[in-house]
Amino acid sequence: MIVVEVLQAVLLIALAPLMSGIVSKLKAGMQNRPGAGVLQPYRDLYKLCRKGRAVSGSCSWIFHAVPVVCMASMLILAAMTPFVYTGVLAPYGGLVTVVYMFTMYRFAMVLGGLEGGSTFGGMGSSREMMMSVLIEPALLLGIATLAVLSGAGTDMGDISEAIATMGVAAVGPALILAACSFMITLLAENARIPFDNPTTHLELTMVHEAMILEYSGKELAMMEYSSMLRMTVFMAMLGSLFLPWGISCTGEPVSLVVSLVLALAKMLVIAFAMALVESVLCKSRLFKVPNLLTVSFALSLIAMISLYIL
Amino acid sequence: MDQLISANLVDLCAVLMLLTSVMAVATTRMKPLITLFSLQSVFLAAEAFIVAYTSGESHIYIMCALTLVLKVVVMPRMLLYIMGKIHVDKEVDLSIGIPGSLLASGFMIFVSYYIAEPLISTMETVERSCLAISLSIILIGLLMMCTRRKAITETIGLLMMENGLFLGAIALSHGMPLIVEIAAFFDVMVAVIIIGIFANRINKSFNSVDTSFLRRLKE
Amino acid sequence: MNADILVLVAAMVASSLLCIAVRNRKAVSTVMPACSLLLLALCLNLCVPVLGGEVVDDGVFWMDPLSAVFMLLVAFVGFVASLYSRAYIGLEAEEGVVSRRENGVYYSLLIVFISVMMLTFTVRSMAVVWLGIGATTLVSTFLVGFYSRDESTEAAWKYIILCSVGITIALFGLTLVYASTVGVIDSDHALDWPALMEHASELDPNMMRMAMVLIIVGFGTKVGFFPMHTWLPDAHSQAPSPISGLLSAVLLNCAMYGILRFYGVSEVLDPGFASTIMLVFGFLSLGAAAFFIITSRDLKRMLAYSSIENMGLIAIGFGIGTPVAIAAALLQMTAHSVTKPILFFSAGNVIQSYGTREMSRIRGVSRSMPFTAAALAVGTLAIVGCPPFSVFVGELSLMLGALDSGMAWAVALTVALLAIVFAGMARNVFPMLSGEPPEYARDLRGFSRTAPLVILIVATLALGLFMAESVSDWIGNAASSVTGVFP
Amino acid sequence: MVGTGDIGLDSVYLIILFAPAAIGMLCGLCGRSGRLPGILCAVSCVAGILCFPFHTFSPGLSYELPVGSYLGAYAVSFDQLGSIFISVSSVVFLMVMTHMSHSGHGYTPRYSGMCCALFLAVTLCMCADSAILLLLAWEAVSMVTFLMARTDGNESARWRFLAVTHIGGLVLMAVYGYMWAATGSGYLHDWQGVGGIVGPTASVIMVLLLFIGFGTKLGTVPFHAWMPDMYAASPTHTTVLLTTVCSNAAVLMLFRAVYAYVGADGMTDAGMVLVVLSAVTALWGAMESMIQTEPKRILAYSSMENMALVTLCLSLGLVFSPSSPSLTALVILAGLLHALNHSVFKSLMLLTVDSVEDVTGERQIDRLGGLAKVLPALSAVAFVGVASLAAIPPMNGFISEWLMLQSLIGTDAIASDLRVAMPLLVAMMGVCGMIVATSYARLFGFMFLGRPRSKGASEPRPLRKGSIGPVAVLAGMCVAMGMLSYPLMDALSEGACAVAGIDASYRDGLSGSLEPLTLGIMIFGTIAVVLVASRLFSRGRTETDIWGCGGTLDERMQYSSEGFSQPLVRVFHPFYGDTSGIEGGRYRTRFQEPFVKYIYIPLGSILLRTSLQVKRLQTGNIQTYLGYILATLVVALMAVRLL
Repeated sequence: MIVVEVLQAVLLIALAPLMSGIVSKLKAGMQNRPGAGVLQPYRDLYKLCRKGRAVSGSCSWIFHAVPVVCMASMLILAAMTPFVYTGVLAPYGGLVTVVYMFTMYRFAMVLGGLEGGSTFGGMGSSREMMMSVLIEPALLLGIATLAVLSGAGTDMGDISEAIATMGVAAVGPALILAACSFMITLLAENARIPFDNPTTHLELTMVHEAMILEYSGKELAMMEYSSMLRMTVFMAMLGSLFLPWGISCTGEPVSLVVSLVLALAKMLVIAFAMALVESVLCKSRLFKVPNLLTVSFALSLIAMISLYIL
Repeated sequence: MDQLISANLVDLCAVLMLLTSVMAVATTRMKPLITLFSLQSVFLAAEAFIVAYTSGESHIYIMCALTLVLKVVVMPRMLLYIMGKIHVDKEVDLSIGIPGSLLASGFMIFVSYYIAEPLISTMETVERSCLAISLSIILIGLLMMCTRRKAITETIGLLMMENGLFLGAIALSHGMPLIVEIAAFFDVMVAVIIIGIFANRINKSFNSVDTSFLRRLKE
Repeated sequence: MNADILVLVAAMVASSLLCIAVRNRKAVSTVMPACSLLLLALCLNLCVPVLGGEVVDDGVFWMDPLSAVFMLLVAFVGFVASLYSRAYIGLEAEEGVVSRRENGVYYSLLIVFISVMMLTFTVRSMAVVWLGIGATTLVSTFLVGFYSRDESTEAAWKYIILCSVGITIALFGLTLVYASTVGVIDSDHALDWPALMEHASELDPNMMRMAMVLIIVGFGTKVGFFPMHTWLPDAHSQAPSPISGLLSAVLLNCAMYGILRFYGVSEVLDPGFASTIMLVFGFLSLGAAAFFIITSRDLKRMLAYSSIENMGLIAIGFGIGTPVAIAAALLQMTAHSVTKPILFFSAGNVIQSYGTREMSRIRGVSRSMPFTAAALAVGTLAIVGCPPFSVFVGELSLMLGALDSGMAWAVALTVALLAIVFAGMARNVFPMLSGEPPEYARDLRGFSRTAPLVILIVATLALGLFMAESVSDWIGNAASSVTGVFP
Repeated sequence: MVGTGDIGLDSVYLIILFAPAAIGMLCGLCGRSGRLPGILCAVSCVAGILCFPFHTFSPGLSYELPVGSYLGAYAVSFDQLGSIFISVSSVVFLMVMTHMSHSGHGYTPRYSGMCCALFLAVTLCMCADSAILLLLAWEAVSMVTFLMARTDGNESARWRFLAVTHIGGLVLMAVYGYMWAATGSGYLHDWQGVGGIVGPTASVIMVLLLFIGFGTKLGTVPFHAWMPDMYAASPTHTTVLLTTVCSNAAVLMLFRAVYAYVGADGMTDAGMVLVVLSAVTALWGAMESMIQTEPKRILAYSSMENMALVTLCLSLGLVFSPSSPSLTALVILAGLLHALNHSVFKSLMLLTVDSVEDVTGERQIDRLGGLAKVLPALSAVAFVGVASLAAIPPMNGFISEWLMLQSLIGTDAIASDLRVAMPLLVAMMGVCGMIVATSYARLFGFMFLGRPRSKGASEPRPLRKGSIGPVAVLAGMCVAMGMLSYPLMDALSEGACAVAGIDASYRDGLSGSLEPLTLGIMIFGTIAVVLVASRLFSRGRTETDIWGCGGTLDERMQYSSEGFSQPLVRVFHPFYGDTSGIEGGRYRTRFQEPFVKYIYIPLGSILLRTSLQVKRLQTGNIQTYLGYILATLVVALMAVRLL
């Protein structure tokens, strides 16, 4: 089944810019703009890769290592996430490791922000860390909820399979609440409105963009790509862990095809939801963000406790 | 003398000693104080004589003689000599007034009787009530030391405590082994000499033997 | 008559006479430590068999392991203090603070003081023990008031008055003990301690109870139990430092010895009575001393409070009253006797160098006098019970003793108070070591300044770290002779 | 010297382990050279490293000194757990010694001698078999670290340290004394199951006191007040040894005392209390570490956090113990492993900080920066260090945190009240982990990244020769203990279970699988692949200035460290109790530790006030004194009469 696992990882990796493009397109549609094509991110990345780099003289090896580490961590995550098939290429350590891989990505990016030596980099890093401190418990609790709900430990494939086989029985307050919490986490983690604006370059509101401000050329491409991949992985996780029905557990060709179609449909739905949120809400003030994140935390806490109480 | 009379005499002497103590507490002049002390010592000697006579223990006679010589003759003279040498005021300073002192000594007597009561009930000797009295004299002596400000009066208080102690020793146990008594007297002597010397030195350094000036060493 | 004791007594008399006879300032300061070394040697010769269990029992004298422990401590600390006096008084004499005559008086009094203390432990009759304790007060008064300063006179005055009152009260207690033996023991031997012990259970219990209260309060005044301790900080702070060390390390023990003998009798007759009183006074002393220490300003006064604290600990040990705890208390006493002089002697060095006892004015000792600073630090750590010094072992075995008899509350209270003591000592002593020394501070060196400290530090370390089987047996023997005639 | 086991090899080993350090200690005290004690200590360290191999080769090594103290003999014995701890601690110790010999501090013979003494004390703590030796060694650890902490201007901190640890030592004395009295034996191997003898209430109290007693050294709130100042002001090598090997010893002793002697039965409630205490400590340590501006203070609070995680694990073990042995084994393993890991990465970080201080002469992170460019090697090892601290896979810090989370998630398997508390603990772990990650990102970022903020940082002296070596070894260990953790975990768990009497494998408690080696290879492989692939797109590269919105930025226009932590400080404002305002033309935020403010200062003033009140008794008036005697006499006589 290794072939399927590899293909699934490759698919995820290849789809990442597309998902980003789809979200942008949907958003544009909702805002009555024509918007760029869904393939625009591919073109952007290609363009960046072909460009030369402008690098500050004060930068050290860390500056160049950061994009590599970011990208590598996201590639590994892509290999860890079940998408169409519950088996994964790199099942090492399960969800807990996934969380720590996200930490690795974030840590590298924060260091990259600090390395720039500008005012913005530090600001972005600082804000990013503040948000992640508040995101982290919700994320961990969401995972713990899944692990307990499915009773299948912390390996993502196992959870996905367990919940898929439980069928409707799994749909309870715990799962729903945890999914909502995860959705908020997804928005926060991926620098979406209302937490951050992925397209802004207005200094005072930047978070994610501020950190990668000093990057250019292929390094910027790597950073951009990793963040697209991060979003895609999150979407895939939401799809295959919280709504895993239809995912292929056996790896038979027919089920794989069904699973692929369903998975893409789920992704589209999630993308639509994201675009909707981004169009309806506006970016909130930085110090309002904790309130929203606390909501996410509370949701996942209730989800977890409801498992024991209900 | 028959048993009853001797018992009465013993009690009488003891009570007289207590009386002198109480009077000493109420005395405000130095010379009468010393006189009271020698009077008390006389009663102590008398007591010793009676007990010695009754019990036939000859060593108590020695004690009696010692008391007469040391406490009735030598000690008061020495105190007067020190007084003369260091020019002590004739007045005795009290830190609490006479009524207060008397009340306190009354309390001490009460306490002594209360404390001694269970002991007395089991005793068979004739001198039972002497225990309470000697304890009162000790406590009153201590009380005197607490209330008097002058070095000499403190010494007299200490000596009165000793008197009470010997009253107890004679009455309760017909005098402890002689060596103890002699030793105790010796100790008292030496103590008085030292106190005398120091009182002298204190006088030199502090211009008065009022010990309440000795308050430099404190926290 | 036991030849060893007679030799010892003869040596005491001879050395006292010798020290009085020698007029030369330098000579007497050498002769006297030599004499006390001789006394130490004779004492060892006498005590070691006794500690092993050979009781000396003849006529006037009686020595069992308990008295041997006390006596050895006196001889040892006495020797060390004499040696240190050579340096301390020697410097004062050189500077003209102490005249030639005073110098002679000092050494004569010192040897008499040591001798009297040692004699106190050799005798059979408790009346004579009482006399000895009284005599130590008299002799040491002159040593406390050695300097003709106002403060010294005041301290000596308070010392003699309060202690005289104390021993008078104790004598009344003795009288009551005597009264309670009427009809039980032949009156000539009524206060002989072996006889008392033998007939302990036949004594009049009511009388003994009252007697015990009087004895503990009376002798307790001299031991330094709170609240009768009031003379102690004054006397310790005003006496010359070698004398302070001696007072704290062994004089207090003398009075404790007086209590202990009757304590043993009372515990046989009326178990739990005397020990409860001891426990109460122990905790009162420990607690009060802890609070006195925290905000002390005067170095030697603080050390005096620390003595009160240690006496409190020892009393707690006797208050617990089990054999383990009594042994622990004796060990603690030994440890205190060996450790406290370190502090007083190094404090003496500091005071002579800085010319003040105010701790806030003493700074930078570790720069100006490194050895003294080290000794002071070691002594402080040792006295508050840091391992590997002997007080640690003493305190730990005390706790073990308390736990053994189920008194966990006592351990909790002790630990809390010891913590306060530690904080207080550390807060006061250690700032003195650091900082910038004033220009007038000089280092004082010399054999007789260093040797006593080294000897004491080695002793406290050795007692703490290693103890040969025989030595622990000695302490065990001494402990068992507290509550019973040995053997 | 004669061993109690077979004579030859065991005795030789013990001599090699202890004798050089003992001789070194004496040399340090008397000698004039600092080198000789250092070398001797290194010899002992090497022997210490070989402890675990030697133990596998010849288990059951024990020895008793022929001369004992009043309170019993001096005996040592080595078990598997102890020898692993000794081995790991010795590696750290050796690296610290090596670094020290190459650092510019010019350590005196005394200091080197102290190192020898510390090695002896710590090793004896870990292998003592008699209570008296254990207590002696434990107090010796405090004493020696206290002496080693001596620097100018450090007095109050080290005295506070000594006072707090001495008080902890007193508490431990009481607890060990209690067990001693209960068993009647001074040998620790006789103490197995003393909890059964003393009864449940006493056991619970003992366990609580043990956590408090060792907590004073490990920095459990509110006993952590000495830590930051002590860490910041002491010589770095003292700090390293204090926070690594000494903490290891404390953890090991705590573990043995709680699990082997008292036993974990019936400790659920006490365990819950301790869990809460540890969690609070961890959070507090993390939060405080984020606002400090001196590297050593940051690391001090981080030690507090890490040690709190260890005690959290050990107290969770108490909760799990009745229902699930395998989970207990797992959580204990997580704790012990974390202690060992911590000693490696914390020493790595502190030594790096020392080098940075040495080359720049700066102690404030706000005056550093840009060192990665001039000191790439140092920045690389430091990066490994912060990665471990921040629990980034596949470093060793990640492994132990992974185990902790696994055990928490596994709680579901047992039916206990903890299940409801578990989500909160998971959340705590999450918050804590991210705050410390923030803190380390800040530490690393402000030391090594950006542009230099002071002259010292822009023109650092060259790194001292040889000082990078030991740090690199430690960095290697961070990676190795991460990637090759299974053998270590197996051995450690076996040893721990033997001590605690748990008959289960920790692997049964795992609810997920982890292959650190594969994961590590995959991570490094992917990075390599990405790196190579990115080379393919090598286009031109132009040197520019940093983008400054059209102007030029000077180095003070970077984000400040205070600003960096500001958002989180605002979020957690109620806990920090910070006050902000304009001071001397600068906007500053001041922090005062609430524990100091609300516990220590009031407590101190209560003591002082009581003391002043008590001192009024000593009036100086002899009549008052006589009055005391009279009153005491009357009261005592009346009391006796009445009772």
